[in-house]
Amino acid sequence: MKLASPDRPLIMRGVERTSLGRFLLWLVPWLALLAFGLYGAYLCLALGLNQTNLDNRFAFGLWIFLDLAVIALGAGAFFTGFLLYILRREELADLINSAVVVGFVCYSGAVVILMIDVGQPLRAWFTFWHPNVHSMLTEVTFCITCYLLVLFIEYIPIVLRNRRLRRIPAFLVFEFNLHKVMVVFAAVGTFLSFFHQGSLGGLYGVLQGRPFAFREGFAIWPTTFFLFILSAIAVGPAFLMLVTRLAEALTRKRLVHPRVYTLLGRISGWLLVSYVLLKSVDTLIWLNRTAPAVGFLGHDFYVHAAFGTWILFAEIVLFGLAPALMLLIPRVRQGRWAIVAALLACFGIALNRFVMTIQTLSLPSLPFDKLLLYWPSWQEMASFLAVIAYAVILFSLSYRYLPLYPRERELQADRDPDSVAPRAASRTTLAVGGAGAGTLPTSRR
Amino acid sequence: MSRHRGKLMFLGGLIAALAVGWLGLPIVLYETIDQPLQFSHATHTGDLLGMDCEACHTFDEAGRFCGVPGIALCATCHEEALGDSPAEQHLVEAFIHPNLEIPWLVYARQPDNVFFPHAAHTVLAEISCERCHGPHGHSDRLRPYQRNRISGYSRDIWGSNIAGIASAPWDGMKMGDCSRCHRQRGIVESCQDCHK
Amino acid sequence: MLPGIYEFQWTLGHLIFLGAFFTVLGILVSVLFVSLRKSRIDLQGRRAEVIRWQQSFQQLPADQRQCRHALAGRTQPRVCQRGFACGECPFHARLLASGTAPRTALFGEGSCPAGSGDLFGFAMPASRLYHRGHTWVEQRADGTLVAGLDDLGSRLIGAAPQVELPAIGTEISAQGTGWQICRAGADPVHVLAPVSGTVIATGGPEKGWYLRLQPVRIDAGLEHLLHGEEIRPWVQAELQRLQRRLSPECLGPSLADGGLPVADFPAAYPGVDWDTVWSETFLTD
Amino acid sequence: MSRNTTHRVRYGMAIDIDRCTGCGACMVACAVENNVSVPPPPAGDRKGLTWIRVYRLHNERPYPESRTAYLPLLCQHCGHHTPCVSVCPQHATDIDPETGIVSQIPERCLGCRYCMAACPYHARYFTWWDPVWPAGMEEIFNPDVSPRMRGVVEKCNFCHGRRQVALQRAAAEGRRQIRDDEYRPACLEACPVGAIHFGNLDDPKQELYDLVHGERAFRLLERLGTEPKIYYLSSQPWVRRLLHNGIPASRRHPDGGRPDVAALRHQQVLARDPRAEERRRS
Repeated sequence: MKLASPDRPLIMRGVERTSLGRFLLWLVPWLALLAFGLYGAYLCLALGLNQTNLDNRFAFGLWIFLDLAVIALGAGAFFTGFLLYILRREELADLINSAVVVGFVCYSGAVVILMIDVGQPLRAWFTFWHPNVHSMLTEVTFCITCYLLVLFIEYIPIVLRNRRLRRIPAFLVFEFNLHKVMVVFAAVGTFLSFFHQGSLGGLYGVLQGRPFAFREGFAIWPTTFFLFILSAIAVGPAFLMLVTRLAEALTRKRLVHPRVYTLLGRISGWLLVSYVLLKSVDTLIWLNRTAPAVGFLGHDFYVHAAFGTWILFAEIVLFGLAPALMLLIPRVRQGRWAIVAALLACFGIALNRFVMTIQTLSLPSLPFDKLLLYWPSWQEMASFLAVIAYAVILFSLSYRYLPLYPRERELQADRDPDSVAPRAASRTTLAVGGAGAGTLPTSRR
Repeated sequence: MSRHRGKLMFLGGLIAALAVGWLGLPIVLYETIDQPLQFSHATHTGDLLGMDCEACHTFDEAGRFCGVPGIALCATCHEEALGDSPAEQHLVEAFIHPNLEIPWLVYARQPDNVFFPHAAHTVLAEISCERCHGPHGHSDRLRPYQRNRISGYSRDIWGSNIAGIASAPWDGMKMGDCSRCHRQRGIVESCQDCHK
Repeated sequence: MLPGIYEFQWTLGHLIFLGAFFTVLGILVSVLFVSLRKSRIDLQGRRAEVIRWQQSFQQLPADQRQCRHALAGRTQPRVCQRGFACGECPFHARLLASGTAPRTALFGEGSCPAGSGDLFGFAMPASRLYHRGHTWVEQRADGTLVAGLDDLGSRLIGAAPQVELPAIGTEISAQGTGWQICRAGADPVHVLAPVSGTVIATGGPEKGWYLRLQPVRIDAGLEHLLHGEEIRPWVQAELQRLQRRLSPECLGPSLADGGLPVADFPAAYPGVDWDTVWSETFLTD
Repeated sequence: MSRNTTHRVRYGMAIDIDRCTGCGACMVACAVENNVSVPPPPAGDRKGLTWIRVYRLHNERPYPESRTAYLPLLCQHCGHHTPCVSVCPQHATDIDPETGIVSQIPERCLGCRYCMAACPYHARYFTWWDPVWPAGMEEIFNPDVSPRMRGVVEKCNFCHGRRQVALQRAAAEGRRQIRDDEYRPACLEACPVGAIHFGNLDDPKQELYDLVHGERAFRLLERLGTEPKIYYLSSQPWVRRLLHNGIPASRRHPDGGRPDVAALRHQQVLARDPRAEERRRS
């Protein structure tokens, strides 16, 4: 018998996983990073936020920026769910499980960081008990909490599909029934995500005191509300593409059918194009109407060398239009450049969140002020690295023990991805027939 | 019997959980401390002396409520024991003669961030003391003081009921209790009306 | 948050916002509750085995889900969508009606001695009915059924397995777990029960591990089993698959010399992921 | 019934920049009055607690044209779409409809600092450290102001504790209203040059009314349309140019159409270089 890993009985049948030793070796640096980050987070919680380089002027910093970016990247979870369960794009069944896990780690990580970021985490429930329904942050808090619950529920069936857990009839049956109603969770998740992604945009869009971020809009929602939703669903699929490609590269295996990438690329491309278009219109309206109405010319926002007009160009053209067009060209989106395009798009969304949070706060608001600068402390960076380590660890564990890519076994059995039918006998050089049994071992009569 | 076993077990568990919550939790949550001295309001306010609340619980010249009176006020009558009650004996020997203030545990002490102007309620709105303090002024003895082990506040703030449901108008002195009365009286509130 | 709590106001904003929140929460909780309740009903109705088979079937590679008629060459390649429940399959019924496929033959009593019915060196007598999970069924004169592991299956499990047969009186259902085989150092393999019935007797190792079953219905429940001319192409396809598993790169010369297959495959091929081979062979997880 | 605990007022301030010497007495008085804790040295310039803070303004010209002025900056108690109040997720800050004072209730505050991001005046402060005072200073705490804990936001509330005490004294005397002279913030009292004026902005009988409607008055970032209730007074052109660009208070352009970008650009050029116009004419 092949010397199997001790955890082999926990791993799905028919798929290859590296040995337990190598897997643990892979986890070690991430666990170390997690421990280091947890120490940083502990310092912030125990000694207070003086451990950070945040201050009265720069009240939001690295954490809020990365939270917004991570939540935008995690949008792939709800959007894939929406496409699969509501719009019935069955191809995406290949990767819905991994999308759920990606969404779960992104959102739970962001929530953990938020809990460190606030000065009084034990009062987090106040927002639920005494909500100010006019605040965008209230909407964000309610929606993200509910959506995290949805993601958790969506994660349950994936966990219960573990080979060992499936043996327990109660788990098997619960997983089966939960999966049958997944469409409800997908719909609720879509509704919630729509609002909190938007509210995260509204968070800054409503700041009348910050003309750089302030936008007019419809009803109570500034235009950033809608732009954040659009950008999140545009880049969510691109991020999933990146994660899956990365997983394929690390495991040296094909995990999803190539047509999934084509579909993700097409969706991402079209949404990105519409986002860039609307973002440009919004920027023009802001520069020519919204900002001048409160006495600012577009020029005023871009006089500082660090935040010159190049950042606007980079955000809209380099990391917006360029990847969008790349993903729209079929040849490009099927080739290797699709990864570059997805990377650019993800970077673009992070840059957008950076501009909305960090740049907004660093531009002086008082007429006699200078540009404000801020550099995160190691505690801030470490806490966030802990989230990344947590994400990698949870994803690795899920990949190893849970059916993250349901078609992996099929694609592995048949290296030719375009054919799922049994391989033609001609490729088996030794046909089975007559009395013999091909290359099967025989003993002399 | 076996058909109903699940239901019975559920019912039993429910009752046990409720008992723990309603009876056990208050014991764990509150510590009970006896007052340093037994004081009978009834003796002072009743037919015998007929003092009113303001005789001891006064306002200063700035309208500030002075709370529980100091030992000097007690000494005006109790320089030496007037009767033969052991409590009075204790007062004279332990506090008046050595001139020590009595470390009273104030049932109605609010958290530090609460600003409660007595004058606005008793003088302007003409609300009786009993409305918030109950028949305390006619009580014969001081009940034990119960302190919340977590917050350190008196149990009277939350009220005697663990669920926080008031059985009498003076049972509970939470923000919601203040606010309910204010709303009934049409008083527009902002946070800083009562918070400092 | 709730009416009566400080700062709750009956304004439109509060009603819309909190209404949406409680609706969402209500939907989540009630859907979760409904699935928990359905799970309980399924467990009580002993549907766990049916659900397990449905899921195992979906997870099988497509070539393991080929229709029996496609294997027999009666039709184009076709993936079964019904978990091999041929009795419920309209396509199967159509083929039977048109005479393209023969009905399940009535078969005589008495088991075949080992070694007879040689098929590629495996003892697979044509007088038996075969389940796709490598079990066979024979009907006895008294109407009871006997079920056992077929020769190919036994050799793939190899020598000296530990077998856990169900206790007498257990009701087993077709495609549910029939019995468990465990080879030292490996995860136990669930062998699918070929037919439904109540276990009335079992046979130990000396008699080759079999179950004697009182069928649920005397006349039915056998349509899904392979028989007659279907057996040969099925075994051939199974051997092809096996061959790919055992030597994926197809290196080395063939020993197509009429030798007999070894009795213990795992011992002969230690480098193979037997766990997977078993799951594919016995259609189980 | 007794809706009129107080009469409706709109408290505001006028601060005379031309009088301010930058002595900082207001900052000290404020800290003492409001039991403001003293952060440890690493706090530096941007992590401190200064409910009122005096900024130094400079015209950035060489001697002899060099000019300096001082700007005491405190919570501006914005009256319209108050940026901080509208964003707080849990009503930890509100604007009192009776007085127009923007309050902050630290016990309700989560410490999310969204209000700080929203405030363009940087008038809100976060308690980065556990509050500490020089030894023995707790003994002389102001009993009318509750000290704050770590991890919450605090800010100027026009010495609201003083108003409560004044109201209490009035109540004891049977009055529902306080007289104008009964309530004055600590910074005003401490100012040695009388640069700070306080009162009801809606009362034409008060001196404040004339000051804020005078030609010397303007408000900081008035163009954002948040209707701050702190007015600044100055006759110095460079101060007025630096702090006030003359854009009308309404956020939108008066005729509702597109803002006149060309006019705005011209104004900005003037603000940066007042002599540009003369040069252009000549």
